[in-house]
Amino acid sequence: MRVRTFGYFFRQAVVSILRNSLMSFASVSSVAAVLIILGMVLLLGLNVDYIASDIESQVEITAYLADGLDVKQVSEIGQKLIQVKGIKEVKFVSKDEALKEFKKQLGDQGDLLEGIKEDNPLPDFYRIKTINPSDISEVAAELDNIEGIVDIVYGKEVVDKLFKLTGWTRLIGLATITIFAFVSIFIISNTIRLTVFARRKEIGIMKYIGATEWFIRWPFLIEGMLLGLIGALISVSVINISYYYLTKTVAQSLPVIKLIPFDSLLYKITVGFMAIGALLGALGSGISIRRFVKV
Amino acid sequence: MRVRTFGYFFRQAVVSILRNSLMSFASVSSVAAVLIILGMVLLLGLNVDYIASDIESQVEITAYLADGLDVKQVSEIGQKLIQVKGIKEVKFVSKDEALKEFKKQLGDQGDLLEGIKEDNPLPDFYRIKTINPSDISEVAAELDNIEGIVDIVYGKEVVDKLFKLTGWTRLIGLATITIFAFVSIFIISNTIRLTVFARRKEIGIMKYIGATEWFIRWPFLIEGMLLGLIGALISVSVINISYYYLTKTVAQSLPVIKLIPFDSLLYKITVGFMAIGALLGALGSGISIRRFVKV
Amino acid sequence: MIRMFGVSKIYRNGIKALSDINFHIKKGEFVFIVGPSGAGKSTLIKLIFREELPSSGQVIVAGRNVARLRRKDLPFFRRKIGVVFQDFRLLPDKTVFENVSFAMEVVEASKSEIRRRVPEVLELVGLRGKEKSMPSELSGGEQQRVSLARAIVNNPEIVVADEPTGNLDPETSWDIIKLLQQINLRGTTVVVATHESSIVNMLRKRVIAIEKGRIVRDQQKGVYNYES
Amino acid sequence: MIRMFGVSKIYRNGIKALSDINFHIKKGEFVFIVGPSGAGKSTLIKLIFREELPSSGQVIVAGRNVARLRRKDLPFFRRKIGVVFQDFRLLPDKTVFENVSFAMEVVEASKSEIRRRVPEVLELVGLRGKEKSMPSELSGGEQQRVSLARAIVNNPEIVVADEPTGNLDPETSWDIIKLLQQINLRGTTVVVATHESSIVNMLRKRVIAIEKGRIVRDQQKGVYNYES
Ligand SMILES: Nc1ncnc2c1ncn2[C@@H]1O[C@H](COP(=O)(O)OP(=O)(O)OP(=O)(O)O)[C@@H](O)[C@H]1O
Ligand SMILES: Nc1ncnc2c1ncn2[C@@H]1O[C@H](COP(=O)(O)OP(=O)(O)OP(=O)(O)O)[C@@H](O)[C@H]1O
Ligand SMILES: [Mg+2]
Ligand SMILES: [Mg+2]
Repeated sequence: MRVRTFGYFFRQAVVSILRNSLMSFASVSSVAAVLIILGMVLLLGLNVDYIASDIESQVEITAYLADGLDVKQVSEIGQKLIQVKGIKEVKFVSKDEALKEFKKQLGDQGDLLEGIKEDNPLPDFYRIKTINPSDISEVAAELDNIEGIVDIVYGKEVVDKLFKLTGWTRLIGLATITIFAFVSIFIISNTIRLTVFARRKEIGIMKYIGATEWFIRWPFLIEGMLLGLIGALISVSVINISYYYLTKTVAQSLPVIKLIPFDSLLYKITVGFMAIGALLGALGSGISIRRFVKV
Repeated sequence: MRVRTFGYFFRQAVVSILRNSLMSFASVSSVAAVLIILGMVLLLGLNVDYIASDIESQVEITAYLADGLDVKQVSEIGQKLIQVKGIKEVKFVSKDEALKEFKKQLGDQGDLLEGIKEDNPLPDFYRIKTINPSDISEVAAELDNIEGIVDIVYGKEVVDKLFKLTGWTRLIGLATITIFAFVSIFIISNTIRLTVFARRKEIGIMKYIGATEWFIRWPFLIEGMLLGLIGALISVSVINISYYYLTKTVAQSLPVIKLIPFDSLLYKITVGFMAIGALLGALGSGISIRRFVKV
Repeated sequence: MIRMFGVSKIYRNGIKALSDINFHIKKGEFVFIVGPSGAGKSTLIKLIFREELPSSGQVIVAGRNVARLRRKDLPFFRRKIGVVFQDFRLLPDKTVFENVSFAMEVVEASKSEIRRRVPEVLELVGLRGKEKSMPSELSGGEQQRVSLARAIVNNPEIVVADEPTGNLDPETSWDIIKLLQQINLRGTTVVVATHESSIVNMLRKRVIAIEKGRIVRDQQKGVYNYES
Repeated sequence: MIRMFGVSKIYRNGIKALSDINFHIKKGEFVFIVGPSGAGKSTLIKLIFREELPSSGQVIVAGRNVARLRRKDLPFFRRKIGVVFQDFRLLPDKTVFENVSFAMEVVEASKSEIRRRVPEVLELVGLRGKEKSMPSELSGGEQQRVSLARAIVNNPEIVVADEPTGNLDPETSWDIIKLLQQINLRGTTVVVATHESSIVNMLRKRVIAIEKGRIVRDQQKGVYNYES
C-alpha cells in the first residue's frame, strides 16, 4: 500500500466524520461519557488503595524492654533491631514518654492516671515499623529471641482485621475497576458499532467496485480511532480539571484525607485514556465492520 | 386514535426489533451495561449511607452523676432524662460496670488499672442516645440544668469530625450517583438515538405517505421503550443476583460490615430500573426522532 | 386541481431547477410531464406533494396553497395525493404487503378493509405471490410496482407518478399505464413524469414539456417530441 | 469471456430466479439481455460479477470460475468488470467526483491520473458541473450516469450495465448507448440488460431473451421482441 493511499484513507475518515456530524457527535459524546465514568472509578479506586496503604503503614510493633536496663544496653538492642530483616524504622520511647502518650490517648479520662505518676508502672519500649506492613507477624516472631526484650505487642487482632479490611477494599476496588473497564470497552465498541451499522450498505457497494477488504476497513478503522480519540480527549480534560479542583478542595476542607497528588496522575491518565479511546474506537469499528466486509 | 391502531404500533415495534436484530442487540446490551454500572454505584452509595448512619447512631452522651446518690435519686434523674426532647435511649452504668468496661477498652494495658480496684475513682453515669445523632450538641446543652448531673461528655471533637466525614461521604456519594445517573441517561438516549439515525430515511418516507407525526413516532417510542425495558430487565437480573451473593459473602467473611439486606432493596431497584429503562428508551427515541419527523 | 403561478425553485446549492412555471391541471385530467434528464420533472412533482417548497410563486393543490399549509394539516393534505416515487421509497424493513398496507394503516382503515384491498391492488400491479417478500428481494420493476400499489391503494384524488415505468419492460409498462388510465376514468387526476416516448405518443393526452427548468410546450393530445 | 453452463439460481426464500442457463459471450461482444420484469436479468448480471453465487452450474468469467474464487482474489477479479447497477449504488456520503474517483483510488491510481481521468469521464456522460453535488442532490438520470461513469472510469475488460437508461430520456439514452458502443469498439465486452425496445431494435446486436428464468432466445443481430 502506498503512503499516498494512506493519506487518502485519513482524509476519507475525517471527511466522513464531518459529513455524518450528527452521528459523530452522538458517538463521541458517548465515548467521552463512558470514559469520564471510568476515570472517576479509576481515581476512586487508586485513592482508596493509596489511603489504605497509608493506614497500613501506620501499623507498628511495640517491643517492651526489661526493667532497669542502662542506656548502653538499650542502644545495643536498638542496633540489633535495625539489623533484623524487614524492619524499616525503630524508635525508642522511654517510660515517661509512654505515660504522657497514654494519658493523651485517654483524653478526658486521663486524670484517672494522675495518681500513678510517681510510681510509673509502664516499661520502656521500642516502636518498630516494618518495610512491608503485612510482614508484621513474621518480623515480630524474629524479635522474640533478642535479649532484653520482655514482651512483643502488635495488636494481632486489630492488625489482622485491618489487613482483612484493606484487602477486601482493594479487592472490591480492583473488581469494580475491572468490571467498569470491561463495560466501558463494551459500550464504546457498541456505540462505534452502531455508527457502522448505519452505513453497512456503503460497505457492500465498495466491495462490488473491487475494493479490497483492507481498503474498505482502513477508513473505518481510522474513523473509529479518531472518534475514540476525540471522546478520550474530552474525557481527560473533564477528569483532569475535576480532579484538580477536588484535590484542592479536599486539601483545604478535609486535610485528614490524603488524596493522590494531582501532578503524579495527570500524565498517566491522559496518555492511558487517549490510547484506550483510540484503540477501542478502532477495535469497535474493526470488529463490527468484519461482518459486513466478509462474503 | 383507535385501540386497534395502538395494537398496530405495538406489533410494528416488536417486528422492527426482531428484524433489526443486530442493532437491537447492540442497543439493548449497551443499555443493560450502563444500568448495571448505575446499579453498582447506586448500591455502593446507599450502603455507604447505611453504614455512615450506623456509625453515627453509635454516637452517645455520657452524663456523669454526682457521687453518693441513692437509687431513688438516680432513677429520678433517669425519668427526667427520658422526658427531654430528642432523647431516644437512656442506659444507666454503675461505677463498677464503668471500671470493667474501661479495663476492657484498654485491652493489654488493662492490668495497669489493677491497683485502682479497691478505690474506684470512676463515677456512675447515664449513657444517652439521641433520636437524631446530629442533634447531640443541643440535647447535651439541655441536660446541663438537671440536678444530680455533674458532667456531660460527648467527645465534641470526635463527633464533629465524624459528622464532617459522614457528611462528606454522603455528599460525594450523592454527587457520584447524580453524575452517573445523568451520564447513564445520556448514554442510553444516545444509543437509542443511533438506532434511530440508522433508520432516518424511513421516517421521511412515512411522512410523504401522509402519516401524522404521532403515527410515525409511536412505533419508535414503543420500540425505544421496549429496548430500554429489556436492557433494564437484564441489568436488574445481574444486579439482584450479584447483590444477593455479595451480601451472603460479606455476612460470612466480614460480619463487621453491615450491608443493606438484600430483600429490602430487590423490589425497589427492580421497579425503579424498569421504569428508568422504559422511560429513557422512549425519551431517547422520542427526542432523536423529532429532528427527522419535523419539516 | 393543481395550479402553479410563476413558480421557481432554487435548491440550497444554488441550482435553479425550475423557473417561472405556470399551468393549471383540472380535476380528472391525465397529464404527462416530459423532458430530458435533469430538466426539473421530479422537482415539479415534489412541489405538488410538498416534498419541496417553491422558492417563489404559488403552488395550489386541491384548493390549498402548499406553502401555507400548517404542519398539522400536512399529513391530511398528503393523503389526497398518491405518489409513485422515482426511487420507489419502499420501507426496507417491511414486506411488500406491509408496505402497501402501511398507507391504509395511516388513514386508520379497518383490518377487514386492509385484508380485502391490499391483495386486490397487488393483483392489479401483477405482484400476486410477492406479498411476503422484502423490498431487497424484489427485482427493480417489482419494487416500482409496489410503489405504485401503495400510491393507489387509498383511492386518492390525485395520483402523481415519477417515471412509473422506468424499470419495466414495454408490456408491463403498458399494463401499468392502462391501470393509470382506468383510475383516471374514475375521476382521479393523474400526473405522470415519463421518458417513454412510445407511451406518450400512443395515448395522446395533455403533455407538458420541460427543458432546463422552463415549460417549453403545453399541448392537449400531445406527443413526446415536437419534431417527431 | 463470459460463459455459463447449466446455471440455475434459487434465492434463499425459495424463488427460482434462473434455471439451466447456458451461453458464451466472447471477448469484444456487445450483448443485450432482455425480458419482462422479474424474468431474472439482474440475477444473471449479479452472477457475472459474483454478487450472487449460482445454486448449480458453472459461471466462468475472464477465465475464472466465480464459485472457486478465493476471498482475497475477489476484489481483483471484480476490478476487471465495470458494473452499472440498476439501483445505482452510489456512496451517499461522497460527492459525484469522489464516487467516480473512488473506483480509481481502489486500484491506487496516481493523483494526477485521477485528476485527469475523472472529469473526462464525467464529461462523457454529460455531468460536467455536477462534480461537487452529493448523490441526493441529483436527478434520477444524473445518478444513473454517475453509476455509468464509475463503471467505465478504469477501462475494465468487461462492462455490465443493468438498465443503464431506465431513468433517461430517449436522447440521453442514445448518447449513453453510443458511449457503450465506443467502449465496445475499443475491445471491451459489453453486456446490457434493458427494456428499451427501440434501442435494441436499432442496434441489431446479439440479444439474449429471458423469460421466467429461462433463455427463450439467443439471437445474433436480434430485436427486442420476436413478434415485433
Ligand atoms: N435536492 C437537490 N439539491 C440540489 N439540486 C438538486 C436537487 N434535486 C435535484 N437537483 C438538481 O435539479 C435539477 C432538476 O432535477 P430533477 O430531479 O427535477 O430532474 P428530472 O427532470 O427529474 O430528471 P430525471 O429525468 O433525470 O429524473 C438537476 O440539475 C438536479 O441536479
Ligand atoms: N435477493 C433476492 N431474494 C429473493 N428473491 C429475489 C432476490 N432478487 C430477486 N429475486 C426474485 O428473483 C426474480 C428475478 O429477479 P431479477 O431482479 O433478476 O429480475 P429482473 O429481470 O432484473 O427484473 P426487472 O426488469 O424488474 O429488474 C424475481 O421474481 C425477484 O422477485
Ligand atoms: Mg426525475
Ligand atoms: Mg433487474
